[in-house]
Amino acid sequence: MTAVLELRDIKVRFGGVKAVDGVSLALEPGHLHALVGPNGSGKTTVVNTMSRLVTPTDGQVFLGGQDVTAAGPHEVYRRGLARTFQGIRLVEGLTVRENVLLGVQELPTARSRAGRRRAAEAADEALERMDVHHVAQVAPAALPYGVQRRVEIARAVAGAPKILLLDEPVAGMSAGERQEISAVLGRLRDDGMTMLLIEHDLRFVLGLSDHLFVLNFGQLLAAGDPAATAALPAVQEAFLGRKHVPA
Amino acid sequence: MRHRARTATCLLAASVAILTAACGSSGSSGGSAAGDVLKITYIADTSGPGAFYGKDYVAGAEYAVDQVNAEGGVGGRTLDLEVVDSASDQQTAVGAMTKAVKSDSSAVMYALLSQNALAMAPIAQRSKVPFIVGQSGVDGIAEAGDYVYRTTTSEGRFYEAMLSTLHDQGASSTAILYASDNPTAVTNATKTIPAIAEKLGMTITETVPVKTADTDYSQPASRIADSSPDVVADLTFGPAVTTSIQALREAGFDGPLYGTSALGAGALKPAGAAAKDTYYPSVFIPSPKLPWASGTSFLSEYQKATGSAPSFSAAGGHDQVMFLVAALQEIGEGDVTRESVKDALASVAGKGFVGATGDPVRFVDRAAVTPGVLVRWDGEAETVAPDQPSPLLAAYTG
Amino acid sequence: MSQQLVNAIALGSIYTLFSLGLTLSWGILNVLNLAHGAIFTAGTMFAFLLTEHAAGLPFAVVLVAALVGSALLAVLMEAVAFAPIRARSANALDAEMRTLIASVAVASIIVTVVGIQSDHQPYALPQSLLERHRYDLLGVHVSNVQILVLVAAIVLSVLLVLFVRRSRYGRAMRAVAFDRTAAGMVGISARTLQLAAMALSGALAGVAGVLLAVYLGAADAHMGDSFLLKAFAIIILAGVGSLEGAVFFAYALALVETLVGYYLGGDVRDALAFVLIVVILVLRPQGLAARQGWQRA
Amino acid sequence: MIDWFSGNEGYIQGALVAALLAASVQVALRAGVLSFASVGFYGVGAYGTGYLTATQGWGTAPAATVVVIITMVLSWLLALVLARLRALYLAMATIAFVLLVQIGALAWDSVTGGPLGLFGIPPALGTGGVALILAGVLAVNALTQRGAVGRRLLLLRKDEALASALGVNVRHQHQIAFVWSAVLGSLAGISQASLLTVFTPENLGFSVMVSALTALVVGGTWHWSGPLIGGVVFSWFLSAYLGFASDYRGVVEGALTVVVLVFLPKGLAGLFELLDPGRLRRAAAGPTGGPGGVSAGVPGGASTGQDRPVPAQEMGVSS
Repeated sequence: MTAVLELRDIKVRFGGVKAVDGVSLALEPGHLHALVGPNGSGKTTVVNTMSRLVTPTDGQVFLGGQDVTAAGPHEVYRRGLARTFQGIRLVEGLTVRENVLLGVQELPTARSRAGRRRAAEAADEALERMDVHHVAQVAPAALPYGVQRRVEIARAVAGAPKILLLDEPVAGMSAGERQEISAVLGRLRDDGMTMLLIEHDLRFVLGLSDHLFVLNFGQLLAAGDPAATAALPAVQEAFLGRKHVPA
Repeated sequence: MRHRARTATCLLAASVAILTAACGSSGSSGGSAAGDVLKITYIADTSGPGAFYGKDYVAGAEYAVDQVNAEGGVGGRTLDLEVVDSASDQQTAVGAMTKAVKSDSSAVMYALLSQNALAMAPIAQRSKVPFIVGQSGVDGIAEAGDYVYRTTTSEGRFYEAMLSTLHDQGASSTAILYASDNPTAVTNATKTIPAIAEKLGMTITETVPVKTADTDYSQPASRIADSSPDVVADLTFGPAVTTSIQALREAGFDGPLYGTSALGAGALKPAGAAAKDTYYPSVFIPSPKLPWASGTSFLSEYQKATGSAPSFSAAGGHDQVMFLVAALQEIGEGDVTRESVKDALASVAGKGFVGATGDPVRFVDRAAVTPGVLVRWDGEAETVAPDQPSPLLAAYTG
Repeated sequence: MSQQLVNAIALGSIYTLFSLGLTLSWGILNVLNLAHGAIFTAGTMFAFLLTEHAAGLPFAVVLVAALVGSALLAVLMEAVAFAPIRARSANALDAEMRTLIASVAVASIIVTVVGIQSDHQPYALPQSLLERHRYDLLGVHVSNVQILVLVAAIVLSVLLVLFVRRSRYGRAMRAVAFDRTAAGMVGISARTLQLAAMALSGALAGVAGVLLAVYLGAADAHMGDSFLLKAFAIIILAGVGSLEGAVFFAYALALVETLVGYYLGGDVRDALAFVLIVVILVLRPQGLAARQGWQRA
Repeated sequence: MIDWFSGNEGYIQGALVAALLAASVQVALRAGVLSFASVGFYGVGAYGTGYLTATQGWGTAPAATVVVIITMVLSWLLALVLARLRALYLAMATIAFVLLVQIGALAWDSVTGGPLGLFGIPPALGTGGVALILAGVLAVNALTQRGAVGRRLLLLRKDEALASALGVNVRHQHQIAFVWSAVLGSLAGISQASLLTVFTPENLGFSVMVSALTALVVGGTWHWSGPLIGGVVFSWFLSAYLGFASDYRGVVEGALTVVVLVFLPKGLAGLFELLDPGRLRRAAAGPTGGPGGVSAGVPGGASTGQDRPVPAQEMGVSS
């Protein structure tokens, strides 16, 4: 079984800082993966490398078996890699529905008149799927944070991606809102969506993910079954923040 | 609802086009003014950077109109001078011009910026409106057609006499500093002066271009001073006049300077003593030593009437009006139309008229030829330069 | 040749004074302040009016008065235009564009007023304010005004660099230049810091204006414009916010311009600054002297 | 009506060209490109047409066609060169480009007529022709203000990283906007040369950039009608009706601009929007439209009004 997305020995340097230092990982179809690590461990850089916003200093990125290291972010999106960002990034000035339409309108399939109609249908379907169709005509800024996050996820899934990267989707959320998002992610997994969830809170991903990657100081500290990986002393140490020994 | 908004948008955009296109084709008869009052539109830069000169042009024109009206007008008609401010702005000037040609004005006048005059002249010609331009540095204006006249002599024509005077005083070499973004200065620096110098057997030691907006003249000044010329042409404008003169002095050049009439009208005052021995030609200066009688009598009468001495701009404005008045006298009791004014202007241009800048002011190719005067700045005031040929412009008598 | 060097040093000193103020406002406030040239011109007008109405004042007094006047004008501009616009702009692109236009608008107001005030004619500070002397040193002409300009440029840039390096305000300003939310960390409100930066920037413009008016012998309402564009070239060469870089490249540009002007002619010299802007921006957008590429976005 | 029009024709022509020029800046800006390059191409358009018609004796139509093609090629090349620059840096580079065009116009005597400029350019287009061009441009801009293209443009100027993560080829879109902007600038130049019959280096340069941008912002940066409104206000009303205060025109323009910038973020076009009931309904649901950004990242988080959209390169460092 080929990985949906694979990183091979990725290194990213900003000026003199090594943000990511030799990370290799593979995402399996239909699984919900979690990438955890303390603040500053390089999680977002890994996601940005996957979505091609960041070009690695060294290493390769494969999407569906094809080398996309040199591709642009818009190209990997068109090939089925969707993502959300750490902060809410809904476009002010557009309604919720128009925001979700952004997720489909740039796809090659949306070029024709019929394609545009199908795209609109896909957007409406995504709105329903994330249970935000009742606020379709509303300006997103007026909505509660949790709902805004679901609109973003709707936008990301509207284009029927093969893989979905979520960068700290529950950061700054109340317990109730976390629960809500957690349920949404569970439903997506049940539908067979391959996902990578970035999170700094280890506990949140434990019950949710199928596969855990732990990142520290730009390197992969551990990977594997969530519960077993989390129990490793090195992982515990990294998260409780006593002594930092780069592995 | 969205769809309707889009349609409305298109309709609105399209209607802009149709409206303006439909109206654009309409013409106007143009005003032929017969009767007691004869309207003239005077477009002038009375605000903005040109205002310093523009206001004087208007003052001179208004003075002339008042004089004529006080004596009962011309051909039984009184003159009504409508002054429109073109704000030293090309678009405003063109706007004022199109408005004026559609009005009932018998003639339109403009003074000052050649940039604006160049854009206005073709409109006058197309609309068949007599258009009398005052000061303007470039030659192309009167070429627009038979409705367009220029009442000041182009400055370059005075240069030969100016240089000969300096040559007679012992200058055998000259350097040239000029504003390369000013058409008049470019022509004079690269064509007029070299030709004259060759004729007189003067050598040109350096020709250095600068830009009006330049802020540092020490380097061009050094280049000029290093070439040790006897005299230096300073063809710059605005604050650059002071700056360049000071830089030339600081770079070690102590000889006489000469240049454009932009040196006049107070431009040398800030430079003060540093500018001592600067020469420039002018069509007029307010000096009782002016070598033609119509100029000195204009000076004293203007001074009497307004309480202040007329600048060369005021004399220019006065002469624009007097040119038209001469044409109206030619028409006499006859019908005044734009066409008859044009024909009368042509006739006057053939004979010349009495103006503050010459007696007579004559025309070659619809551009004025006046005697001119060489001015010298002695460090404190401008005077008529001693020992100058009179008239300054040899072609004036010939 | 050595005469050219003297000329270049004097020109570089004026460039320095002008560019320092501009790089402050760009580096700290993210304002491409196109009114900097107008404030510079206003400085000359303050000095001119002062000498007209109170003849006989010593040069130092006139200079300080122009400095204070220009600083106040800059603060007024920040308070009335820039700050409200920033507060109402939702994102960076919007704020940058709108403050840029506001600065143009303010420049238009200032230049118009100075133009009316001066009858749109050149105006000059009285000769008596600072008697000009010319010295011949080994065949090279040096004037006392050139020396004054150089000394002022050196003293003010050293003071400014020390201020930015050593003082609490200076550190806060530097912090803000790298991270826009950092002002609060140093215990100074962003508001105060912005006003201080504009005051400093305006003061430098005022001093530069008066010195230039004395150096050139005359001023007019539009004299700031050409400096503005030279200063942009300098700032871009140096990297936005780099004071030391601005000083270095002010002299470097003046030297290169002088040499190019001498050997290749005026048109090439005029184009030089603009070609440099485009080339540097394209090849190395962070400037030649800057430490890292934080400005590029 | 017709008399009134013909009396004002000169001002109307000024307004039409100003509107075209403002629109040229607008089309770049609404894709998030702060570029003044179109003002340089205004010069290319005017000089190109002037040279081909007045000096070479071509007809205006073929001359204009060739000039627009040249503009497209040159602007595409320039877009490639400037591709990496954004915001103030792009603004700066394009200002330099415009000034280089002006210097070139002064120096390239044989084509541009040097400081004297070109005159005797045949007035072939006329007010109606230019109005048609403007109407066409405004119609295209109006149609692309909404719908899929409008959404893409909004996304582009508000969040480039998000746009690319949603499949928009940002660089390509910017280049298209850049070229379209240059073409509009060129059309403005062609129109100006044809209407005025003269074009000189003084018609170019910094002040032209300033007027284009000012007209746009006062008229309304984000609405298709903004350039038209700005052009009419600045090049027509202020030229024709300022009268006794014309010495203070710079003050009036400047003050008007600042007031609009501070109090009317959507420009004068925003005033009309207030009258549109459809807008009001949407506004009631929350703030919409206008030059906003992405909504605040963290609820209750500090928004200083100056946070930049985080450049892609920096995101990794902060995680």
